[in-house]
Amino acid sequence: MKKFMLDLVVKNNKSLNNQCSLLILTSTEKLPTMLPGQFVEVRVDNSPNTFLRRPISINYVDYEANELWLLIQIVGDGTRKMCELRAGELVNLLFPLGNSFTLPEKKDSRILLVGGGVGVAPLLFWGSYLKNKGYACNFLLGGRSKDNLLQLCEFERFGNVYTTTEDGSYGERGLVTQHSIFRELNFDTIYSCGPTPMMKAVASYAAQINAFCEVSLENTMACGFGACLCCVTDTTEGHVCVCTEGPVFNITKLKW
Amino acid sequence: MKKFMLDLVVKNNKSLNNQCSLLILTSTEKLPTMLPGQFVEVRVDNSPNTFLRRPISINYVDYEANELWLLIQIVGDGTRKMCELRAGELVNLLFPLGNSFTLPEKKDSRILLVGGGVGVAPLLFWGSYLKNKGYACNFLLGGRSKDNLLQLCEFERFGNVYTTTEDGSYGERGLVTQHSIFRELNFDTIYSCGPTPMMKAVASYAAQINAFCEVSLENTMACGFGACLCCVTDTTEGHVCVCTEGPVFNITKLKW
Amino acid sequence: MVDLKVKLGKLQMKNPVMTASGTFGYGTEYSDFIDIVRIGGIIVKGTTLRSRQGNEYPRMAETPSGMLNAVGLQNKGVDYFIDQIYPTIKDIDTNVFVNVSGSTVEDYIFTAEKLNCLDKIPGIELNISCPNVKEGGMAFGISCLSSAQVVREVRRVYEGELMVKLSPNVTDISEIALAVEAEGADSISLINTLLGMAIDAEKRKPVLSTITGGLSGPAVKPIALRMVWQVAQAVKIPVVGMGGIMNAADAIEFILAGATAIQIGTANFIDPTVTIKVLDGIEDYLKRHGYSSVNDIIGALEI
Amino acid sequence: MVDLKVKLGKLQMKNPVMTASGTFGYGTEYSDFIDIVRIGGIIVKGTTLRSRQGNEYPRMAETPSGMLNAVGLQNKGVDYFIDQIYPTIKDIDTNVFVNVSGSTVEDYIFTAEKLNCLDKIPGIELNISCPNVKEGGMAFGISCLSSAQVVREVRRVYEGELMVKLSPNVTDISEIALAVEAEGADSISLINTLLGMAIDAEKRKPVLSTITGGLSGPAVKPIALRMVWQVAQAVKIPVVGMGGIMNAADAIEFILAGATAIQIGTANFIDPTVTIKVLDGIEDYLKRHGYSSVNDIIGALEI
Ligand SMILES: Cc1cc2nc3c(=O)[nH]c(=O)nc-3n(C[C@H](O)[C@H](O)[C@H](O)COP(=O)(O)OP(=O)(O)OC[C@H]3O[C@@H](n4cnc5c(N)ncnc54)[C@H](O)[C@@H]3O)c2cc1C
Ligand SMILES: Cc1cc2nc3c(=O)[nH]c(=O)nc-3n(C[C@H](O)[C@H](O)[C@H](O)COP(=O)(O)OP(=O)(O)OC[C@H]3O[C@@H](n4cnc5c(N)ncnc54)[C@H](O)[C@@H]3O)c2cc1C
Ligand SMILES: Cc1cc2nc3c(=O)[nH]c(=O)nc-3n(C[C@H](O)[C@H](O)[C@H](O)COP(=O)(O)O)c2cc1C
Ligand SMILES: Cc1cc2nc3c(=O)[nH]c(=O)nc-3n(C[C@H](O)[C@H](O)[C@H](O)COP(=O)(O)O)c2cc1C
Ligand code: FES
Ligand code: FES
Repeated sequence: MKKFMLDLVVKNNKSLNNQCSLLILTSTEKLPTMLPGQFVEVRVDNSPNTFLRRPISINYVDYEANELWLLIQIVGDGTRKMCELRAGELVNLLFPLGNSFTLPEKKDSRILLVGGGVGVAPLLFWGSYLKNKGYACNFLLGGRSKDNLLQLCEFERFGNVYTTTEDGSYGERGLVTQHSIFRELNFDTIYSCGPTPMMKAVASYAAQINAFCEVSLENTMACGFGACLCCVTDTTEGHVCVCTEGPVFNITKLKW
Repeated sequence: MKKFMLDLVVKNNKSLNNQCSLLILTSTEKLPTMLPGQFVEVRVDNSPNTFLRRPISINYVDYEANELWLLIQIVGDGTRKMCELRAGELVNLLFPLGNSFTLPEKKDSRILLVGGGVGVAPLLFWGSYLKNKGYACNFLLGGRSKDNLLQLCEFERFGNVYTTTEDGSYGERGLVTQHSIFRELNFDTIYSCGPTPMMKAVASYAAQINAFCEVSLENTMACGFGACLCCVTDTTEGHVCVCTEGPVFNITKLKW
Repeated sequence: MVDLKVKLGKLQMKNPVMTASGTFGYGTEYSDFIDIVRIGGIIVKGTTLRSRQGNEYPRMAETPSGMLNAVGLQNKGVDYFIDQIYPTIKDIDTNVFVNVSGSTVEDYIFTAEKLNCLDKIPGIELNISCPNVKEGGMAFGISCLSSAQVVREVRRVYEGELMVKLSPNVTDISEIALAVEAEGADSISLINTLLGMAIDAEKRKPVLSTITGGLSGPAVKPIALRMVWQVAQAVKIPVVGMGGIMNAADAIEFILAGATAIQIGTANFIDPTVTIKVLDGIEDYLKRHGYSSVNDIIGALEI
Repeated sequence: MVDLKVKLGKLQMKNPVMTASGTFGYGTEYSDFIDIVRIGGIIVKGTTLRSRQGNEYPRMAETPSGMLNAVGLQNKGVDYFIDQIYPTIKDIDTNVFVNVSGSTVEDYIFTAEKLNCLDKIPGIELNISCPNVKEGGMAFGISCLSSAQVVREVRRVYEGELMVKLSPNVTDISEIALAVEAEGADSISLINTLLGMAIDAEKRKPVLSTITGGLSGPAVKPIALRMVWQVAQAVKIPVVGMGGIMNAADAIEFILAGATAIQIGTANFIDPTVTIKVLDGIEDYLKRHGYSSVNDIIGALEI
């Protein structure tokens, strides 16, 4: 898939809670095709403490509106600057990068997408894609509290949404893996993105029930396109780069 | 004179030509007293290539309006960022720094203030101060072309204004030192700020006619308040710091 | 038209812009972004005799105007390079150098010997300066004796352009440069990364799995520039300068300091088209200043 | 209440935050901005036996996340210090150290001997690492033999806290640290500036009058942190860490790496109140992490 370096235009930047924003980018040209699970590398300008680009998942692509969505959580200077971008400003991206989620084998697979915190980002694009291809999905989204559950309305457009919060302020109380849905429904295909402990718990459940399971990993990246070898994770095939052979991995390949 | 580190508020930022802006700062507190010839050290935020502060002359102080004026010419990233500041934004200053111009000995001194390019900056404040104290001043302002003659209207409030441009697009054609005023009027007190070659020419003329003459020097500064010893100039007393013993020097002290 | 051609020893280069080992993959990683054939020389990844897994992660830490890496020469070994990679890159119409590393002198010799047979690899860059491996690497590059020994032995078996890459983690880099020049190096490249460290104060742990790593990027440019200048004063063979080059002005500074060619490393990660911008910028500089050839400004610093 | 007191050899310090020589004048330059008495220790300007004019200008170049300086120890000599400066600063209620430099071993000895008589100067910092003077300075600090010699001779005549400041421009800094420890240094401070260079590409000239200068600021922090960690592992005497500290997190990284105290240099130029912010930030860190004393985190890096 051809990679591009482009200046996109900020169309809208909407704060979702005091930590997260939805950055909607567009371009005068038609956006290239992207796949769910892929990410972009954002160049953060005007930020003395941000030397390298920042990897951000593709949250959603609206080809009709020519929009690329990024869901961003502020954790440091780079993400803060992104959340401060104003409509009309330009932002330089390298994209699309990385691999993508794998389509389920059967049309009638019982599919679950599990996201935690800002890790829900790539699942929206993946859910929309699955729905488009005629798959039915369930989303299980978790957060510390109601405020941390992001884009619920968006997810509802593409499937059933189940939620947990650690403080019980919305949905079931507890961690995603404790949700009652696991006792009620029998999934054979699970995709997950979120904090590593959460993904590990999901992966271990999936392994137990022998479900097909892919997770989307994070790693410290210098380039994002396979040139630096900084972003390796340990797999059954040795060290591989998360930015090119991932970010999406089948759990059978990981040494979890 | 007590030095302060304060966040001031941008009240207005007016572009004067494609290279220069007038930055008007204010504060909710009363601004401290400053003297003509002194400068400020501006912290430039959001600029990856600007590690140190930038020294900028005090262009004018309007105590009634509680305004501090800075006249800024874009030469690099730091000055560019200053020119991009918007009303309402904060800018952190160390000030007031350095010494100041010396009052003429006699009330009826024949005073000339010679400025070139953005070097006119401190002369406005000094001219207003002199007028306030009952002195009559003449301003001789030079630039490459009409566009480079800054704040002419402001200067006219405080004395007679004479101008030269190198291309003859305004005032007399040539360098400031070639202006006919030198043949017509007999000055005994000259102050100058601008490009070093210009100040050297003014200084050599002043020396010839035995006039009292002060010039305002620039230098590469790391601190601006006497701590680093990076900003020395060679004087009859050896290396002295331009930021504390200057920026204003009597030409008899300089090794020009 | 200004002339951008430079000579590295016997080797003619179409221009002085090269890419630094370990930052440009095998070149092909960048072909979506630029026409890599325009680059004067590509130095591919650090290659060792046997396959290496490299270090554990985390391998990277961002630092003020720079980064630390602890990749540790992950590569599949020289045989894999020859069998699998070489066929895919040998027709790239520019000078492709292989960066060679080893834990023992024998490693270097055997690897160089194997590469000696490759028609389309005009030279190797001998990496005696990698700070990210437990054995060998930088250990060779920090003493004159061992630097000289590696170069002497490799020179015996390698006939192409032999560029030797020096470590900046030394008291006197000119001394080492003179030692490798004396043993027959055709050119000298510098600097490799400076040994650095990052700590996560909140976690009270080193950021890198290896505790220390190699510092690169604009943060090191003043040090690199000083070393290139010192080495260029000391030796007669061409010097290839690098360390923190982000744009054409940086590249020109290195050339003025005495570098015949320059390498760009970390900057490629932030702007994968930077090599072409630097190339165009050098040409523009030469035109603006009325030079007809880049050779006119090599070492042209006015003191 | 957390305890910020640390001990440097026999010397009790109210807290580990010190200011680096050559960046804090004689302290009084900062008294408009902060209550300098809150600082744990102030190291005043580099002082030499005889008055020095320092280098010609330009003496400064800004670099990515740092700066080069070539001040060259401008000062009025130790006698002037004793007669004119000492009376004005002796009642500042904190530890004031004098940074001592010289071109010959005798210079160091005579200067130290004179300072030995000053009641209110509890210690000196022996600068064997200044890169900005033609003779002496760094030359001493880059070899074990000469470092040891200076320290040995000064130790004979100086009874107060003897801190020795090391140069980072060496292959193996631990070796030098061990050498000065063996000669009776009470503590070791590091790093002094790294030798660097800046070039004005448009003018084709070096930016500094001295061509090369000393690099400081956040750019060097990863290198400084690595060296402090290496030295703290090697020696038993206290280590004082510096190099690019801009905020409390940076300071804590150095303390975790093994520094008993830290010095802040270049950051003072950008924020003259930074010392107090770092002090408050260290206290806040200790509280947040449940430590009762800063001593609990010295060298507490978990490997
Ligand atoms: C493939 C991929 C996709 C990602 N997608 C998204 C996304 O859609 N939305 C989003 O908000 N973030 C996403 N991230 C994480 C994002 O890249 C980091 O949060 C960002 O780089 C932090 O930059 P900063 O300058 O704000 O913080 P920094 O100042 O760099 O770091 C602040 C703190 O966050 C920690 N940190 C830095 N990078 C990471 C990281 N990658 N993971 C966890 N902690 C980190 C640091 O250790 C530090 O403590 C993704 C990361 C990867 C690798
Ligand atoms: C006491 C004093 C008062 C000053 N008053 C004013 C003022 O009122 N208005 C104003 O616009 N400027 C003034 N200056 C100059 C101003 O400080 C510099 O233009 C500014 O620091 C440049 O910063 P930058 O980041 O934009 O450019 P940089 O990126 O730092 O430099 C860009 C180019 O300008 C050159 N340069 C940098 N600093 C100077 C300098 N001090 N003098 C000449 N060339 C320089 C550099 O060599 C480089 O080529 C003053 C300087 C001093 C010392
Ligand atoms: C991620 C990374 C990997 C590197 N790998 C190698 C290597 O394998 N061999 C080598 O000689 N240098 C290696 N280097 C050093 C660079 O080639 C170069 O010497 C250094 O980064 C300085 O240049 P720069 O500041 O332009 O990056 C590596 C640098 C980085 C950042
Ligand atoms: C302008 C300037 C002058 C300095 N003068 C001295 C000096 O006289 N003696 C000395 O030992 N170190 C001197 N140094 C080095 C500092 O004390 C310190 O070791 C170095 O700057 C690293 O710390 P920093 O990055 O916090 O500045 C000087 C540094 C600067 C920037
Ligand atoms: S981030 Fe560079 S190879 Fe993955
Ligand atoms: S700028 Fe630091 S002493 Fe003048």
